[in-house]
Amino acid sequence: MATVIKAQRNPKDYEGLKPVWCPGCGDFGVLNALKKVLADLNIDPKDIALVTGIGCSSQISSFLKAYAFHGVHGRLLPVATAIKLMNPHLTVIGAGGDGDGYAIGLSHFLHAVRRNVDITYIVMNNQVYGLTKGQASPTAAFGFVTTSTPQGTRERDVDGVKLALAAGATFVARGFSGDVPQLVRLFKEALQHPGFALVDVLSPCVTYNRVNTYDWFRENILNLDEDPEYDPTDRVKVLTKIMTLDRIPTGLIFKDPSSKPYSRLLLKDPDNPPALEELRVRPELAELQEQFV
Amino acid sequence: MATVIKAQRNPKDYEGLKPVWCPGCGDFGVLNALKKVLADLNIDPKDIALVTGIGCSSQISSFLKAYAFHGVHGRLLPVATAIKLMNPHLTVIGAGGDGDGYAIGLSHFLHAVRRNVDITYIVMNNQVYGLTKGQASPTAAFGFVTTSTPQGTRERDVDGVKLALAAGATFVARGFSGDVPQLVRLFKEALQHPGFALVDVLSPCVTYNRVNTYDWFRENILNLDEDPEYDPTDRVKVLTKIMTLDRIPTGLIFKDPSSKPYSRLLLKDPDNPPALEELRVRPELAELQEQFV
Amino acid sequence: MSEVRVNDLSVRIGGQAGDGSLTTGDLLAKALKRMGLWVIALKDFPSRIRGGHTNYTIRAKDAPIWGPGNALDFLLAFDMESVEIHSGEIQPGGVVIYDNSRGEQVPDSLHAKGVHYLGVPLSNIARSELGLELMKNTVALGVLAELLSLDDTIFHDILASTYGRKGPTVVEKNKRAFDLGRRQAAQAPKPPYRITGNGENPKRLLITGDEAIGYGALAAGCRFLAAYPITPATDILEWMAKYLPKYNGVVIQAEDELAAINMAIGAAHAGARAMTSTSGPGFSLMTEAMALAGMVEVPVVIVDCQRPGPSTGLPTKTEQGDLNHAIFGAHGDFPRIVLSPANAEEAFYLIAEAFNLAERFQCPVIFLTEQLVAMSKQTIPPLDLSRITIDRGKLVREPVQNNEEWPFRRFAITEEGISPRPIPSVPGGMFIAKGSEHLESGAYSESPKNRTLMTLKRMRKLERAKEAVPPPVLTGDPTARVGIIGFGGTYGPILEAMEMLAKEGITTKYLRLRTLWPFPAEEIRRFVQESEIVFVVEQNATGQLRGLVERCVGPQEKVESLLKFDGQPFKPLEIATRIDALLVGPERVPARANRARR
Amino acid sequence: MSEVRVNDLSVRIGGQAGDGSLTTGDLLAKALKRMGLWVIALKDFPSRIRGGHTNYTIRAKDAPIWGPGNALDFLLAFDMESVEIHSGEIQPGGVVIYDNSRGEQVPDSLHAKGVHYLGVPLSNIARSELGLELMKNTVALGVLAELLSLDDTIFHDILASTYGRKGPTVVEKNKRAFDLGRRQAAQAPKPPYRITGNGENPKRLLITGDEAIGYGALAAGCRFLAAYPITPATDILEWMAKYLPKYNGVVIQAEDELAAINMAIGAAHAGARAMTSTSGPGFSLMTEAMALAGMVEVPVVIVDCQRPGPSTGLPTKTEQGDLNHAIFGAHGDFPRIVLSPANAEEAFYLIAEAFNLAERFQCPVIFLTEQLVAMSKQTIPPLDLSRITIDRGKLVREPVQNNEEWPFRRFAITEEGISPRPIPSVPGGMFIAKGSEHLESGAYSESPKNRTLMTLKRMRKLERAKEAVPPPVLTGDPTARVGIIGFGGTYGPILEAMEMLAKEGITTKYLRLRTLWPFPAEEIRRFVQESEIVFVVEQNATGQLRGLVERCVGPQEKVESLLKFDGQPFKPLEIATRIDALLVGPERVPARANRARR
Ligand SMILES: Cc1ncc(C[n+]2csc(CCOP(=O)(O)OP(=O)(O)O)c2C)c(N)n1
Ligand SMILES: Cc1ncc(C[n+]2csc(CCOP(=O)(O)OP(=O)(O)O)c2C)c(N)n1
Ligand code: SF4
Ligand code: SF4
Ligand SMILES: [Mg+2]
Ligand SMILES: [Mg+2]
Repeated sequence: MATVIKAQRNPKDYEGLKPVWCPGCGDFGVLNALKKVLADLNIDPKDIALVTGIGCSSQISSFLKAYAFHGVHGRLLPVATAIKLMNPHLTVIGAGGDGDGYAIGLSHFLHAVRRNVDITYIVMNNQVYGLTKGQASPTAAFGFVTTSTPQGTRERDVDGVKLALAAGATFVARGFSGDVPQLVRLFKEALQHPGFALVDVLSPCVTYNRVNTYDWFRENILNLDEDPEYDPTDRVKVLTKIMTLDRIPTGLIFKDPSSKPYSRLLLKDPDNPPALEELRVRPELAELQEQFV
Repeated sequence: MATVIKAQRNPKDYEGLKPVWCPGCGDFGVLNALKKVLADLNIDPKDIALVTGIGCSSQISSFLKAYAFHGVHGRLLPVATAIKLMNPHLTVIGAGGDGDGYAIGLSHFLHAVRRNVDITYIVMNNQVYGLTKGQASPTAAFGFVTTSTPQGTRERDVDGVKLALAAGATFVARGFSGDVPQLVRLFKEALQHPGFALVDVLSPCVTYNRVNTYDWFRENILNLDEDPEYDPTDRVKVLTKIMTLDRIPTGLIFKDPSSKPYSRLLLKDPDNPPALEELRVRPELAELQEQFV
Repeated sequence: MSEVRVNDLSVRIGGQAGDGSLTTGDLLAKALKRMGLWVIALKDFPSRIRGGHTNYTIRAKDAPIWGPGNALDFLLAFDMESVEIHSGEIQPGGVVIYDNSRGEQVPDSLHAKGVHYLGVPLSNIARSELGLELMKNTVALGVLAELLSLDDTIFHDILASTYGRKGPTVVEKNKRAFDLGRRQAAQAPKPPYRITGNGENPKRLLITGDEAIGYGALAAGCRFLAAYPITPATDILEWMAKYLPKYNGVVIQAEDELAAINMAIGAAHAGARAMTSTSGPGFSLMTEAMALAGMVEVPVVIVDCQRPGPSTGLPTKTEQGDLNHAIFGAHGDFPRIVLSPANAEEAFYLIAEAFNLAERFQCPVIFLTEQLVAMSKQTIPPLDLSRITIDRGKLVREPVQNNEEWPFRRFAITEEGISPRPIPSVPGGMFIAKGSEHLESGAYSESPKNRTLMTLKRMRKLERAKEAVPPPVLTGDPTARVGIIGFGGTYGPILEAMEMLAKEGITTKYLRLRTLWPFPAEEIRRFVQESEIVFVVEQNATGQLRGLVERCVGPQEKVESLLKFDGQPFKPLEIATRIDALLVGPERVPARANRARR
Repeated sequence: MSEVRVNDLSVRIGGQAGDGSLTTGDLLAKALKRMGLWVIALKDFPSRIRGGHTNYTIRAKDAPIWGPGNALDFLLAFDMESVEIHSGEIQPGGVVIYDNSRGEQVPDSLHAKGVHYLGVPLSNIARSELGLELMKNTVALGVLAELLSLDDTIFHDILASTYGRKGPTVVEKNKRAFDLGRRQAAQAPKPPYRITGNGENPKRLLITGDEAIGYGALAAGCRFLAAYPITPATDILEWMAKYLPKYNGVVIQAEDELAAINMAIGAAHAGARAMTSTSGPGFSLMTEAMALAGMVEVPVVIVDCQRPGPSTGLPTKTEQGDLNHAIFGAHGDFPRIVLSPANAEEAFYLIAEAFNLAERFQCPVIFLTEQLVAMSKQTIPPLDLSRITIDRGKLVREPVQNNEEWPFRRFAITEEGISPRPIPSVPGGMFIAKGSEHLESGAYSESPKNRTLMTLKRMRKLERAKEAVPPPVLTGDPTARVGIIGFGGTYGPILEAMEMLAKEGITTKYLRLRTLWPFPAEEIRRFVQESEIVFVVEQNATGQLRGLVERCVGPQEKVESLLKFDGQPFKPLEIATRIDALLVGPERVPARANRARR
């Protein structure tokens, strides 16, 4: 197909509809970083499949120019997985909220990890359900008070990063919307990783979360990228480290250099995407009848 | 209610319908151990709520005498959670297969862990879907060949034990159907734990799994109960240990002595179970109207 | 239309989400209600947090109302977009009050005939005189009060009670804002309205359907709610989260709707009255477990607050498009009961009845409501808790005598199809609650004969339920030639349309279904037979209720669909006009000949 | 009944699950098929692995057959339980062969009139002469062959090809077992049967519906299947897992059915033909995503192999109880197409057409079949791949010209409701596939006007689809007074019942629906109108198809439900008898007066 390849793209080339997020919402940081990375990697918007769930964060699929799929709550990963398998040429990005990914979508998340499907999954983690006006999400701390938990939640918070590591993830990172340059680095590495890449992004909800604010995060995060000693390739050490921290680790947390992507494992001819096949009825298939004779 | 309390019960008192499992199925070990423990703890069958999903293993709810609930595939934990909350006097046991718990039910499993609801959850882990005739379950090793994976699975196996630990579980154990005495010890401790207790049981499917046999397990497990040095109360050390083992750990893997059960956290008056309340319309509720005037 | 309009007033407040128009609206609604009027406050907000146009319509009348009026009398516009969008709906004699702080002007093209445009520098006043732009809301309230010559006292009282917990300074500031607004409007010509109320204030409530459902459930002894947040059902979860724990109940925000309904089933199995609440997408996710409840005969109440579908649809708007799913969704045959309330008042009593029906017939009860009813604040008479009864059906809480047998025959095949239901911990009652086909004991069975008998047993419950469920309500002149059939929140608009038609000499009758399943086939048949033309009024695209009617009477030329599926509730006029259009001649009889055969 | 029965034979093999009767049955079925007969092999197995009674029925006839016969001719019983359960079904002249290795005897109480009982020490022979008890199966086969005077050659050939890969010793052993069986039966009296076949063996296939669906999908270009194991649909997953990867396709065993359908939707969105397959419980779980596919207009094929519900029901038995859900399940209104094949042969061609319809109308297509069709091995003529066509509808694979605009108007409101569908990577085609209500571009919109137009656009597709979907098939005498309506696997039993009735002088006609939605209302109306009595034959408890018929014609005295919901397929006689019972007089006309009004 004849496409005009621009020499180098810039973030403007990925501009979608005007975001309707609250001013100051952390998700702006994700959007901006993503546009920058896609431009840096010079990926044609038409070759991007951006798949989102439901939530404030998931609206990002309208704000970035790409082939967008805005599906149902919690099921973006199955959709994204299949898109990648049917067309490995595409850059497939899944993006959604912490409710979307760690509550209703938790099972799909860990099964996508198991499959090590070569997509990037961005979770905009704000400890609340933004779109439904501020109920506690699974990452809200024990005791967090919201309209649905007036006495404070009575459930321990889950950490997507730890779960991903325990489930055998090959790429795990965490960013912070208040640090876009780091996000750019993390997204870039995630997009280039040959396997499933989780980037959990601490992305404050300025409207419904008055506890986990930008300032609160600044005080409570520990940027592992700044630690020259830190070795992100040893799963056990990594897990030990982050389980013992009293702060929230950010940065490139873990990366398995030997990762093999699912699409290559599954497809007989990954270079000829099934999605692009010119379908016709193949007469030779008639031979398969022999087994029934 | 006037019930005749027997001095001491014995396993026969819990005998249910005749099991229809294949001769030699690992699930017999679980059933026998469970009957023994319940007798040892002298729990009246009427005070047991046994909740199961769907699968060979889940049929256990017919083979043990109790108040049984045989629900749908993968959703036994939500059912069990609510039963416990509405009647904390009951001993609530959830039991099912690895497909039930770690495939379709994975999300509920980890959310039950987060809630630390005071029930015991037994997973009969045979690496296959027994009832549907032998497809790979999520605990099947990479490459495992079955009818649904003729080229071998292309997904890493998940380990419920690791995930539970990463999700903050307060009690994690693993047994082996070939070692009933150990199962008895583990079940006993699990049933007495004031919180969510996972017992993953290696329970061979003699019909569809020709790889992970009794003998195979005997060669591949490491019984931590036999290690006097092992400290099951330090989550990080535990996780480090089991992540580095080249064998499958069994025994009491982890226990948080400070665990507080969910039912006590949620119910205002846990000693008066809502399920047993004599319902009547309370006139004082009329006062709540004031807020709408 | 220059005569003075008495006691029927529609005020819309428009602005950007987060502008505070909801608060203003609530204050106004409360004030009008306290004056003794019947008020409804309708939210029309975007499904996103900021930067979207939102509006709130307050309607007040000296008679009960349950939906929007035909036109607006006042528009309070915090931005020009609001004027643009809503100007066309203002009727002659009405007023548009707009913020002209930045010199905004209403362009001539938007000027509607007979409408008065009043620019007030609302934000400027709020900022300069009160130091807080958000106070423009209260200023605007003052403007309104002045134009309508409303009394200060009630407003001052309400400001005091609303802002009381923020301290006396805030209260005082708000009173000042209100007075400033009044003063601003003192010179403007008074529009032709008279709002008096009837002076009485019989402690009426201003309550949403969601709140009424939560409250009614609590009153009926519900002790367990598991739900996942979703508009427009979230308010049930939030209301109950606040109150249920006080009564030793539990509210769980589940990880998803699959968990929510399975939890509710577990709680009900344990012996508590249990419920789950959701909207379309979540309701679809509950499908499998609904069938489970049908099979294990667990009494569970499922509230579905409908919004436009399919899929995510329009999360904050209204529709009645889940009717088919409520009745026919899920694999296999099992009994279920589907109820639907007309408004918040009925929701309160009907949800209580839902628990009785669930326990009497040991099956899932689906409580079908819709955004209009669920989220609008409605004025209702005080609720009478003594009208609620509790009937737990064949629940067994005492030890089962002479029963050493195990398993207990929980699914005994009885004549009426209902069997004794012991709960865990009852001696002698142990059984297997099995989701597969089972014998009377709950033990699995593949016997064809047993399968047949068990299926018939379950379905027989529905036959019995037919006599126990709330029958349809007939309103209007029973001898009228023109009939209307509807359910749920079309109630208010239909009643008003009937009044409008009556004024034109067209008498109508209206059959309102409170029970959608088992379907009141006999009543429908009779009603259709006794009408010359029947309008099936519903808010969906395919005429789902009409489809049910056709099962009873077949496709008939005289049955007309009156559909609306744009996310907005019906206006009375829309219904009246469309009915009127199909009647001809001085006698206003059905224009059969003119209508094409479907 | 002592005349010789020619070429219609039913043999049942009964024993404990795991006894090996499936293998024996398969060998016998193959042999009979190779003789030129039409064979169907029906599994009736328990939903557990061991220790449950299981049986396998092989029926062979010299004409096409798609269901069980009315009675059994032979019973091969590996245990006494089998004799107990099935003895009553053997017709006079038939034979029960039972294993009497441990001295078992058939009690007198079980002896049926005219049935011959033949004890053979099957296990003993197998153990002592062949050293392997499991070989009793092949011994039994020899007994059967001898009693029916069947030729050795075909059996020896089949044993060789079946056991070939286990080595020549195993083959030889099996041949010996067969011969031993023959010898054992040599003295027994020959029962009154003649099995000849027509000598021809035109390469007919012995194939299950599941296999045919997998094969047909592959042939139609399906490149993606995501599914979760569930009886009776698992065989589709397993067949495709074997073959799809060879054609650069992918089969994923998903973590659950929610994932499975969302994966299929993703694959279809990407541009591949994609499918998911399941049964009742999984189908219910797919409800939410089905609505998503409707809203984003993604062509996805959903196969539902029905089994008795609700909930887990009877996992290994047959039923047609998901019809309502297929048509009315899920929240909100959206277009969908529901197809149902009569047998494996039609399944092959119809599934291929399902992909065309899905892509032409850009909506979910539900392929409704049932355990009887899905899991029975059926003899069908060779499949003709040239009958399959591929029509991808408005798929856009070429760069969109002159389109720098973004988003592309993927949901353009067209007259027919269908819009161009570019796939990711097509230049200029980028759009937002949105599950909420949207503009033509896919951008979110709450505009009431747009909502109305978009809903109508989507629903218009269904109007168009009406002309494209496979119309009902009319069989029998079009002028007959007695009509039958049915769908799916009741096909075979109905055809045979019609033959039986014809023999008694009752002519009938039969309208078989291949498309259940959009419902063929006009055809139904005409058919009912032109019949004096109409039987709606279906396998569920509430008459789901009848309900649809009533939507078209209203409740009519002349429409009768003929239901079966015990998990077993209809026998021709059951249908014939129940029809016969409602006809009276020498003319066999509908006994209207005798029937009570429903
Ligand atoms: C099945 C289903 N359940 C519930 C909802 C309602 N809902 C919309 S967004 C949302 C949660 C949003 O939280 P999160 O995923 O954290 O995203 P955020 O808005 O915080 O970015 C919910 C529950 C839905 N759309 N679908
Ligand atoms: C929703 C749903 N999907 C699929 C099935 C079919 N099914 C029955 S049991 C089972 C898996 C059993 O595996 P596991 O949970 O490991 O139990 P096991 O039989 O191995 O003990 C499946 C997929 C079902 N009953 N319900
Ligand atoms: S509500 Fe929170 S998450 Fe949603 S847009 Fe506003 S700030 Fe962002
Ligand atoms: S199939 Fe496997 S898991 Fe099932 S009963 Fe037999 S041995 Fe046990
Ligand atoms: Mg969030
Ligand atoms: Mg298993």
